[in-house]
Amino acid sequence: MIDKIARSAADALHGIADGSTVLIGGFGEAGNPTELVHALIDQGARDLVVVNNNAGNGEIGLARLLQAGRVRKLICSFPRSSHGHVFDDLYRAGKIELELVPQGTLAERIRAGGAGIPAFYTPTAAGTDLAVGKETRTFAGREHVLETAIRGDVALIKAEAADRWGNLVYRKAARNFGAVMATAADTTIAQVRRVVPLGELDPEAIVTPSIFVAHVVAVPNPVSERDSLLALDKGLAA
Amino acid sequence: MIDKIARSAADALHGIADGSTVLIGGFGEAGNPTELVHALIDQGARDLVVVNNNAGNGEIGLARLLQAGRVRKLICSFPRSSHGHVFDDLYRAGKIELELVPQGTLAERIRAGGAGIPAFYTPTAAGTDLAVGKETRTFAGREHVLETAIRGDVALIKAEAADRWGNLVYRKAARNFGAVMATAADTTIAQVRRVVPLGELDPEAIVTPSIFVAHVVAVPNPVSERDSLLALDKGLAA
Amino acid sequence: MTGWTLDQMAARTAADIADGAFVNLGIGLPERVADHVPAGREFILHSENGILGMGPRPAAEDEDMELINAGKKPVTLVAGGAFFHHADSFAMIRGGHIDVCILGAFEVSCDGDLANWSTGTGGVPAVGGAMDLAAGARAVRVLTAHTTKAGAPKLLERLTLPATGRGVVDRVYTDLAVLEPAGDHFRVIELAPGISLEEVAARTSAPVSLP
Amino acid sequence: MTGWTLDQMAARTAADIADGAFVNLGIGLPERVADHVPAGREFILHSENGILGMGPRPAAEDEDMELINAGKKPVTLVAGGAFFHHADSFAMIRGGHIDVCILGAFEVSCDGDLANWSTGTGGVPAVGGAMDLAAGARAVRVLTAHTTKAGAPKLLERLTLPATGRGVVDRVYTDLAVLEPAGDHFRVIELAPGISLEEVAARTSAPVSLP
Repeated sequence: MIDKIARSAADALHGIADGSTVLIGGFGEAGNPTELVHALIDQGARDLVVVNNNAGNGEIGLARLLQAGRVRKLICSFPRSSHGHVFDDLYRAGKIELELVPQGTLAERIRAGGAGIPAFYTPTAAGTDLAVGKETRTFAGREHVLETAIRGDVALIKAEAADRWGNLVYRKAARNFGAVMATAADTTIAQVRRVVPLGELDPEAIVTPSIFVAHVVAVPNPVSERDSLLALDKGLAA
Repeated sequence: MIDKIARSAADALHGIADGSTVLIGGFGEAGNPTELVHALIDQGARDLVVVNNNAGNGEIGLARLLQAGRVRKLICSFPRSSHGHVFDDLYRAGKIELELVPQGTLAERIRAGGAGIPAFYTPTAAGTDLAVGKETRTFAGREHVLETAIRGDVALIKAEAADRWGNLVYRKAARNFGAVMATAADTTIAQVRRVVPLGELDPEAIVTPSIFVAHVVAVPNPVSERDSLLALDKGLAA
Repeated sequence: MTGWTLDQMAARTAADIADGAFVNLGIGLPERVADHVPAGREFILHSENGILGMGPRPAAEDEDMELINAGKKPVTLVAGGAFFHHADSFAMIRGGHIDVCILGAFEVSCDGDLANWSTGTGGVPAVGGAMDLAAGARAVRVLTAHTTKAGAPKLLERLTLPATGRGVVDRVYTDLAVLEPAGDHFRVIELAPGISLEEVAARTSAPVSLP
Repeated sequence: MTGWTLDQMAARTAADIADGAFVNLGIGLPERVADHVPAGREFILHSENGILGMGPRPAAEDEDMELINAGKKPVTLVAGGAFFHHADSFAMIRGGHIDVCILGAFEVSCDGDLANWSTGTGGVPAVGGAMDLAAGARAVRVLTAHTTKAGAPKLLERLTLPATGRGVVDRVYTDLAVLEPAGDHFRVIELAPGISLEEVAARTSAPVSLP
């Protein structure tokens, strides 16, 4: 019987190798698989390449993974935030490599990785510093940039609910990068608030079909990043 | 107030020019916008380029449009069917141009057209007759074919329900090409069984957001292609 | 000489598919693999037209022409199934997410080339999703009679018909044997009961050998 | 010299947006355009992170950190709204489906180049969705103070900062005027009440002229 519900995050993350590329879902706090990232810290893999829209916030989740010195390179669109001191410090100290990618190009490169498209042309960034050194080509009189697919060894994402096959639904704007990243990794691991019986998810409303998901970890009450940042602010002010 | 519900199919299709490229949704009978295609026949546009997975069945819908001599060229993946005599006759008589495209490449070219991607590389068809004359390039040791986007002046699709903004949901496997084509035309026209009040469609389950739809035509009881084919068979047998 | 029946061929094919595999079955004989899922295993069937978790044909009164398979025949959806559009469906195929596809074939060459879309003899050409599956599925397997009805070999040194894909087939299931394209020959993995290597060789237009 | 207030600038920007338009509003001042939708019109707001039909900020007790805008602030969804993932969201942007985006700017040149992502002075670079919007929205408009706080012109003959996009801006709304990049100069479409062309010219580092 197919059953992708893992006994623990540790079980699900077992075997992630040093040097892996890890896709991490989320935009701001929404869709951030904080508990899986903490389990990745415990798991111990080093020298990681991380793909995320941002660069972590405060000192939980991705920020904590960075703080632990596990990330060699970050591929993201917006590594600045009000609580971005962990990444800022590493970057200024030259301790982390940054590949800055326009947000839509980042999403599309990941989508291409999942869809078997090795490369595509996009008008985004043509004529800008972010296209320097990239191959360009004119279509219909307009310059386009050749961009290549991004794939992960692992994707860590957060969804709302899953069944034992690994079908996923998300909640509101928490769908963001997770639903794309789920398609583009050798092993996709989803933390979910609820595990539901097979057949309960509406087949018309499933966002990530089972084929994309390897392991599901139930995290009924994930940490609130906002609360964590408020606590951090209070601590800093104290 | 935004209200995309057209008074009639004729109203919605007004102004389609001769020579237009028309994307027509559907796979087999599912998702076939038969009533809109009939309205296109009444509308009168000629010299059309039609994009559809198939080439029409029996003598309704796309087959009838072909029979009426309105289509200069068909772009499709599978122009053979048990009731495909209309296309067969035109093709054998040299009266219609055919561009044969692998089904997934067809879907992806349309998706690219809607997503602002002018061209992409795919492994599909590499080394086959369908890649002859196409640019190829090797990625990770494997040959890929460069494919270009397809866009339509108009897309005619069938969905299950719509609201006045033009949000669409489909039913079962009727989603197929329609949901992709909706994104890739200057003017997308959807026939739907039901028009529902704004806010009634679940925002988590909307497949085609309003941004892609120009006009909605209510067709509560669309013709059954299967019934039409059975009638045709009886007529032929009689 | 008898070899395996069609159902035995389908069962032999199914036996090589792992529990939980995502499987795409071509139209015709390959569809029969769904009737032979080994006890204790679950396969999840994918259909190109936007279905994952496809179930068997419904009773006549439950037929729904908006729930059809790639061959445009009515099917059902099992619990856990999902619907999606064509671009997403072929992203699954092209992106290497389908574990196994079982296809029919006109010809297979010993270097793994597959011909199953065009008989090259005029008429209306049609390709459908064959090339996408050949290029994208993680394992492309062929289920076919060993020879044509006229007795001509379908397993060849080189294709004579237009290719669907090059170097893509990793296993062939026929009424006589299970074989693997091995470059310059077919490696015979298993012979049907009562079938000799010589009988297979006589009906194959490429060298065959036991591993 | 006074010119338009921030709210008047936002209202003037909103006045040029058609009923039913799909609109993306940049973070900061552009967000204020949503407060000035002309009577009788509906705009549908798009947010890069997967929302169409974004509504205003919720009451504090209704804030939901899974319903946030591109600036990561809590928002609401209006009736008719929909959620989708990031690749679909940017397909809308890149594919030319957003009718209008209103962006802030560090600099705009008279040939329509936009700089709004990098001050080029070290620190952590960040681009977000700015380049995608600049390249993909059907109309890219800029809403900004006419000069920096220090009084330096933001409307220039040539950008001094790294570009977000080239030749993309079709209209600029400032506290002093509404202007259009016209190649070798800015065409002044409208002057704020009490503002003269000379005053605009004095604060613009490119030729300006009335149409």
